[in-house]
Amino acid sequence: GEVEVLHWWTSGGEAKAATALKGQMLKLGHTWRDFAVAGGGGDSAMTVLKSRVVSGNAPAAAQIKGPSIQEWAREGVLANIDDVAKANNWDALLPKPIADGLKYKGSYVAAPVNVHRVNWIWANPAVLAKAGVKLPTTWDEFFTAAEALKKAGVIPVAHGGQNWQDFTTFESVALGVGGVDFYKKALVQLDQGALKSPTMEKVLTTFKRIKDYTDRNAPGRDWNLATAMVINGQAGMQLMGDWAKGEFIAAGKVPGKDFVCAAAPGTAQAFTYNVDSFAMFRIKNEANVKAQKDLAAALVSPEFQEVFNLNKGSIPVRLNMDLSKFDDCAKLSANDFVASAKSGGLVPSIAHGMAVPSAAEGAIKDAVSQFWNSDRMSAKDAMERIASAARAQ
Amino acid sequence: MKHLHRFFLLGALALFAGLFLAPLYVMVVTSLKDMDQIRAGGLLDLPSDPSLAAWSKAWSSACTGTDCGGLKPFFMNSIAMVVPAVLISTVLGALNGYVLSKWRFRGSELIFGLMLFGVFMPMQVVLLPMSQVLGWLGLSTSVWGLVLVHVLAGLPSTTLFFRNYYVGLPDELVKAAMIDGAGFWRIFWRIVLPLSTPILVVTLIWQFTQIWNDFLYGVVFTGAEAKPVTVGLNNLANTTANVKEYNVDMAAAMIAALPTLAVYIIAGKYFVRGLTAGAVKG
Amino acid sequence: MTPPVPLRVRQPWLPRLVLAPSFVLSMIFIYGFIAWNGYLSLSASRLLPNYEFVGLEQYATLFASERWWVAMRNLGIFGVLFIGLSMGLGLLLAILLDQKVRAEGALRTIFLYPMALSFIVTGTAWKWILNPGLGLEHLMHQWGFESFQFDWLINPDRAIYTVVIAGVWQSAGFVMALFLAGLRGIDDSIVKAAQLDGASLPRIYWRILIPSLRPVFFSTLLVLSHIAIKSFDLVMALTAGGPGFASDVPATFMYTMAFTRGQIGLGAASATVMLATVAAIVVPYLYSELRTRKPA
Amino acid sequence: MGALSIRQVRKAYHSLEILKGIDLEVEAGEFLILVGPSGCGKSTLLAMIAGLDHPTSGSIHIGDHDVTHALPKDRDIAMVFQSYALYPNMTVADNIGFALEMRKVPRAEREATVARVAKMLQIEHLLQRKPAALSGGQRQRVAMGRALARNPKLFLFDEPLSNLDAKLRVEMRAEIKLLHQRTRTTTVYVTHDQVEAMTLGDRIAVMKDGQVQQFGTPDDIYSRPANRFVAEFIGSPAMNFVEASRTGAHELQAHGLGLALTPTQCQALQAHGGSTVSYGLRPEALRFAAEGLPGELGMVEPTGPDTYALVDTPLGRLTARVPGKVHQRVGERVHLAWSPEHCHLFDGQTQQRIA
Amino acid sequence: MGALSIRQVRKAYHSLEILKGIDLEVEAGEFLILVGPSGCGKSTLLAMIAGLDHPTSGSIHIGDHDVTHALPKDRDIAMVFQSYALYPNMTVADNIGFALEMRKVPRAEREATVARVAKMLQIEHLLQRKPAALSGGQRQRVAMGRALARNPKLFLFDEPLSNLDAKLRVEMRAEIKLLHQRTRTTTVYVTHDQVEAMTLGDRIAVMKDGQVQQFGTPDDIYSRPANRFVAEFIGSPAMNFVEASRTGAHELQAHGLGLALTPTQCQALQAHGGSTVSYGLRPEALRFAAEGLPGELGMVEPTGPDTYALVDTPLGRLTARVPGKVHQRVGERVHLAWSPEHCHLFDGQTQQRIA
Ligand SMILES: Nc1ncnc2c1ncn2[C@@H]1O[C@H](COP(=O)(O)OP(=O)(O)OP(=O)(O)O)[C@@H](O)[C@H]1O
Ligand SMILES: Nc1ncnc2c1ncn2[C@@H]1O[C@H](COP(=O)(O)OP(=O)(O)OP(=O)(O)O)[C@@H](O)[C@H]1O
Ligand SMILES: [Mg+2]
Ligand SMILES: [Mg+2]
Repeated sequence: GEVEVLHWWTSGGEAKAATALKGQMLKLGHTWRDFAVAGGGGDSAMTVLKSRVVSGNAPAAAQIKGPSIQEWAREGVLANIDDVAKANNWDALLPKPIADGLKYKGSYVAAPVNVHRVNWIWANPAVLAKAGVKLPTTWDEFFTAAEALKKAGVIPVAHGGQNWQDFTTFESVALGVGGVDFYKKALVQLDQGALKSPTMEKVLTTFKRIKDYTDRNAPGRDWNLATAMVINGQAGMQLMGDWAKGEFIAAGKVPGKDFVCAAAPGTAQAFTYNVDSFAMFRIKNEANVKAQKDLAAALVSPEFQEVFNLNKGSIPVRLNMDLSKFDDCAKLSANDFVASAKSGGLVPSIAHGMAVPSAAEGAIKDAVSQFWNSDRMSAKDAMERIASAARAQ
Repeated sequence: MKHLHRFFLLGALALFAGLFLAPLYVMVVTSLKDMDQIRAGGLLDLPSDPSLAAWSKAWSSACTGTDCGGLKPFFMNSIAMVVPAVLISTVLGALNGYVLSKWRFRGSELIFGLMLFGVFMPMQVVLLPMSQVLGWLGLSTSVWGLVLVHVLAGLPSTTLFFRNYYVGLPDELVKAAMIDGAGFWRIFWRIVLPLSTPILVVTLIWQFTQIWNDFLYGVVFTGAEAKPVTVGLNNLANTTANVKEYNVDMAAAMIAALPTLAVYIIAGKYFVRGLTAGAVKG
Repeated sequence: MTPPVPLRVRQPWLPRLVLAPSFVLSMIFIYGFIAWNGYLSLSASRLLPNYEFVGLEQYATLFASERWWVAMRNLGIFGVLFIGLSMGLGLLLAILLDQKVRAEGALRTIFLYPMALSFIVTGTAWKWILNPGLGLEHLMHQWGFESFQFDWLINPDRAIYTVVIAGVWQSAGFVMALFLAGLRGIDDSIVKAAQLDGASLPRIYWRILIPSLRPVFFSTLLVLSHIAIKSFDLVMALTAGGPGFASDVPATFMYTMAFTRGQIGLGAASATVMLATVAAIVVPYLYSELRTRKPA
Repeated sequence: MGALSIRQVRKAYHSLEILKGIDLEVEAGEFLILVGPSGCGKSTLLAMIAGLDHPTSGSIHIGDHDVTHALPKDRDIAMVFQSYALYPNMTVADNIGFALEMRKVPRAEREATVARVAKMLQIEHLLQRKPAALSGGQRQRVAMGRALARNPKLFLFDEPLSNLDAKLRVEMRAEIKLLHQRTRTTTVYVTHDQVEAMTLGDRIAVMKDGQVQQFGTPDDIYSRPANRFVAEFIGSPAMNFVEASRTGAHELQAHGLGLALTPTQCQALQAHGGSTVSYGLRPEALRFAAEGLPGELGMVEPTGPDTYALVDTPLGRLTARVPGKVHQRVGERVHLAWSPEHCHLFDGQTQQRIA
Repeated sequence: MGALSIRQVRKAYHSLEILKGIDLEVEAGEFLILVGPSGCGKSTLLAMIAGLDHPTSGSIHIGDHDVTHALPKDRDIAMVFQSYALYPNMTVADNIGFALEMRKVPRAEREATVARVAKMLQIEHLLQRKPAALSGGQRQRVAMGRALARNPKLFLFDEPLSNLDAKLRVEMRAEIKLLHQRTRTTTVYVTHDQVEAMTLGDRIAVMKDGQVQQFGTPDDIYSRPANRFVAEFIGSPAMNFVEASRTGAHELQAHGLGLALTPTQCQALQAHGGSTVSYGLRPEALRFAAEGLPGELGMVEPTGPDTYALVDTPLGRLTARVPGKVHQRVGERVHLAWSPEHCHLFDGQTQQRIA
């Protein structure tokens, strides 16, 4: 059969990962129709997907994650893949919060491929050494380090001024400054009290302080270019999810030596996850359905999980995998994943569409981004806006 | 005195020409540089070691997603789509203009007005309904679906162009031909069409640039195999390894722009002439 | 005796038949879709169209949305500046070119070529030129003007003006072509008459030629205003509505809501408002146009 | 039964009535002139004869056929337009042959006809040119050639000479006349130039506001105009009019001066009611004399063979057409004389001819 | 020293010589007509007088000033263009007042002038209209008004009447003439209509191919044309020519028939060389007679006051202008007679007038 897969994995590390998947499917005797739509963190891809679904011509699988899976499922366009899940024992293999995210009304409709940790900080050790600082673990340390880096004449924080990147940074700050419970209350449950609390104000103030340590050319910059700034020593640190590692690796850098990683300041006990998954769409052709199921199975298979995550920088979504081929960052991530799952520190990433429905997410993202970019808006104003944005449905 | 005048005139024109050319210049120059020189800055510097490497990479080997075929396949898709779309929309526009100017009937002006409003439709509005319709027709993701979309989107403007031009052709020509015994089609074919060269040029150029440059319809209404060059360019430019290859991006952009640029450079004269001949009323 | 002339009435059906396909298609394409969109704007559609009727709720949300008003304000700023500057520059270029310049053909092509390029193509170059760290500002710094500042692209209050610059760059040449065509269409003897009446060249342009271009002004205004209202790829390629949503315009707002936010109902509502705006401008024009062009 | 009968033809656009019941009978071989001021409906009537438009009511017959609703191509007519309407994209030869081609005449025969027509009009050397490369007079000839190639039942001309300069107009007028004398095809010719009307027509229909004012031979129209409009419209310089009032059954007075009348005129006047009369005198009826109506010479326009003299008299400004030259100077006192039989009388109210 | 002198003016575009040395002297207050066929360079000469173009060589003087290279605005000239060249964006009042405004005439004075001119031309009710809303004749008047407002040294008219229909042309012609009689402004008037030339001009310059053929009063031009071209160009219908050969010192023969001459003509002929002579007769010189040159009546063109008769004679086809009507029918035998003093003789080679 033939699988048409809509995704926006077009950049270096991602593309390699996608190629790995393609290889697997070809091995199973299926045809792979690559439907990559680059740009805008999947915005264009969503447009295409919608029109394809409306025209009754959905692709077999599309890169969809988080609450969006339920939203799509609610529209009645996703296929039930319980049989694949049962055969491969997904319930046992996947952590519960993640497995729940892939189900609609108790049935699997999507297959996960990886777990990203979003609350990371990346740094170039050579640059840090030059400025005489070490990788910060609290926000106070972070700002001290940033000040030192600035003195040393490098850009302290590499940032790409796109609204999702602003939002990613915000989320890490919220988790680090406010703690897990605050994060859950404010950014998962959208509790108005939490959103208007003094904690929130402190989060916002801290968040805005970071901007002083970014460069003026940030607006519109892609995240991987920001990463490249760390790689080539133009910048010291970057707050970014673990996909950034893929860029370091692709550039031939060695973790621990050429670059270092740590949980974002103040978030060592917590883990904001971003699970990439493929939602399976209802399609008609029998052979293609077969291929689709094979794709779902393949996505969760240990071989693919290993190859893929090695390339992508994330960790396998399967528990209990052999991580010997993975690097230190990944191992740290995997440990924290298990630990925080137990401690309750495992939280969905709001910036990556894992926590709240897309409308609310978008509205909050707008408010955060506006605050980041405006020189006139006070933290209080921003708080009000975010709170009212959270009411959007 | 007179020379001073002339001097300022030419100076102003040269200045504007420079400003207008700047983006193109940047694109061309950058596409010929290597990455080292680009990183060194100097936006306006000439390439120290001009090479077409970036061009050939953009054309045939740059990667997007899992494909590494460069822009070439996209380019071919565009051609396959542009040619029928331009021809069909132009022919229909010419026929509509002919009827609306020379064979008016009760209500034809109203029809013209209704059609004309389509010129002003924001294109995003039609994305979803169009998908639905294409789905019903079984044309979604095929080149023909996209051709249909472009024909529909272009029809109001082509009709407007031809109608305004034909209004300026003397009615007596049609009357004389009627008396000579020619009918509707023969008058069109033998008399009206041969007189349409200026407006044909304008319409063809206009439609060609519109359709060739379209991105939104191209990305939305095509499947994996039929994506036009703008989509290819977008994917390519937004696909980045750890180092953004500006030279390849610019080369790709130039390749995507080449056909329309060529058309304007070669036929720009006729475009302006055609505008003078009747597309603008004034 | 010649055979009797066949008594056939005119064939009113043929022209109608020829027009019919285009007419039917446009009716579906334009008005069918407008209706469909209008209906969606009254529905609860989110990720995909659905037909649950919610009345004017989406409009209430729309008008309560700050982002929408930013978009509208931006459209205002952009519209006025873009139209004004394009017309001004286009007219200036047309007048300069009208002075029997030798290189007219080449210059015309130079001014016209931006029309040929899509912003998907030139957006990259523009972003680069406008980016303070890479483009013009950087260049000026390299040339020793350290204090030169041009950071509009990243300044939320200024970002929309960069869109204006790029828009003018793209459209001014076309406006020039329209005006040039208009100028060339004016009877030569009018200029001669004005010379005899004692008017200097600038005065001839100011008092006679430019006012005579009134009809061209109107058609140009119409073309430009619809470009302004529809401008989408310009904004997308240059700022994507950013920083934040500081340079959003209604077209990008609609797109974002309907396609990336899963709020199709809201997007449809904004599209309806856009269409109403367009109609408010265009319908009176079309009406007068079609009235005055009655067969003489 | 005539070659062309127009019966009670009316035409209205929306509520506006352009033609208000036209009746005309044209005999086979006749040359009919339609003349009248701009906007009076001449072209509209011609379009209806050609089948390019259709009457609101009434009927049109060509020969024995009612063609009121027939298509232009089925009427077997040829038409020459004011703007010539030459097909700019075709050569002269193709222009002339187009109608034959449309009627599926074999190529050889077509070429022979084109050659014959071109010879007749002396445009053989132009056959391969495009209309844009022709002078006005040449274009006019091609337009005629296009009509002649067909040998139709009916020729229609819509002001074919009005775009030509004075000199050429005179030449082409003679050519059209000769052509008609040769072919004797029934012809309807529209003009608003009264000299053309007079010189070309076998009969003339003078129109005004969608109505035929007078339909008769040129001599009728010139010598016995049916009403004041016709009298004024035909003739250049135009007829002089003096508004007179009746002072007796057959006496007329204007500005205190009595106006002489012939006995026939007196009778006609007597038989007629009305209190005011327009007293008309053509310029050529006036001559300079030693005594008569006194006046002052206001302006002199020598045209060569004649001179127009404008004389300010107690009766108003009168134009006289004097053979040869005028030797008096502007401002001089002169006397005008005329014989009463040359005057025309029209009712002051109805404007209809009295005598 | 005249009001306008044109001295040895030549004009060439690239290698093409359009004007080949023009010499004209115009007196103050004179009405000069430039007449000639299309393309002979009339407009070019006018443009050079106006300063819109400059001669290749030669000079132009207005009054005492050499203005050959002066700017148009410094020449104090007003011009009426063939296309009228009204400013489409301005009202009639603004059109008329524009030149004054450019010359910084105070507003009140300007308005008074506009009102005066409008009154003179009877266009007061049109002052607030735009040119697009005027009829042809009204536009023509506005164009004149624009010129009149200025009270310039020199008026130039470039075929101002050629766009009008016959009727209006006659009226406007009279108005222009009256105007000139009133203002006495030196005027140069271009036309290719010979009736206009004859009726309007104090003096006429007949041009052909960039050269002045004859420069004289209308009477000169009509009665004593300097060469065959002038004789043929002026007069409608055109002069009849018979190609004759000399059979003796003062005897002419054509087609075997002897042609009668007056003693003066004989003398002139005798003094002249050359073997062939063009023998010209104006149509009005010919009359029907009981005997004379026999011929067959080929065509009759009644114009009202006169009739043109085309007669095929052994000398070729001759046109006669007959007062009133012609009673003979086409095809009938007629005889033409004329008195020898009405004939014109031109050299067969050089085409110059002999007598
Ligand atoms: N399609 C139409 N709709 C409305 N009115 C019309 C139409 N065609 C002609 N008319 C009007 O009919 C009247 C007669 O027009 P027509 O063209 O027959 O005049 P004409 O006698 O040929 O004048 P001219 O000498 O100027 O050619 C005019 O007043 C004109 O405005
Ligand atoms: N700018 C120019 N370049 C070349 N030739 C020209 C130019 N202007 C005029 N001519 C030529 O000069 C000749 C005289 O032109 P001009 O306009 O003076 O003629 P005219 O006597 O006014 O004719 P008309 O009666 O048609 O107006 C024509 O043959 C014309 O083609
Ligand atoms: Mg007419
Ligand atoms: Mg001229």
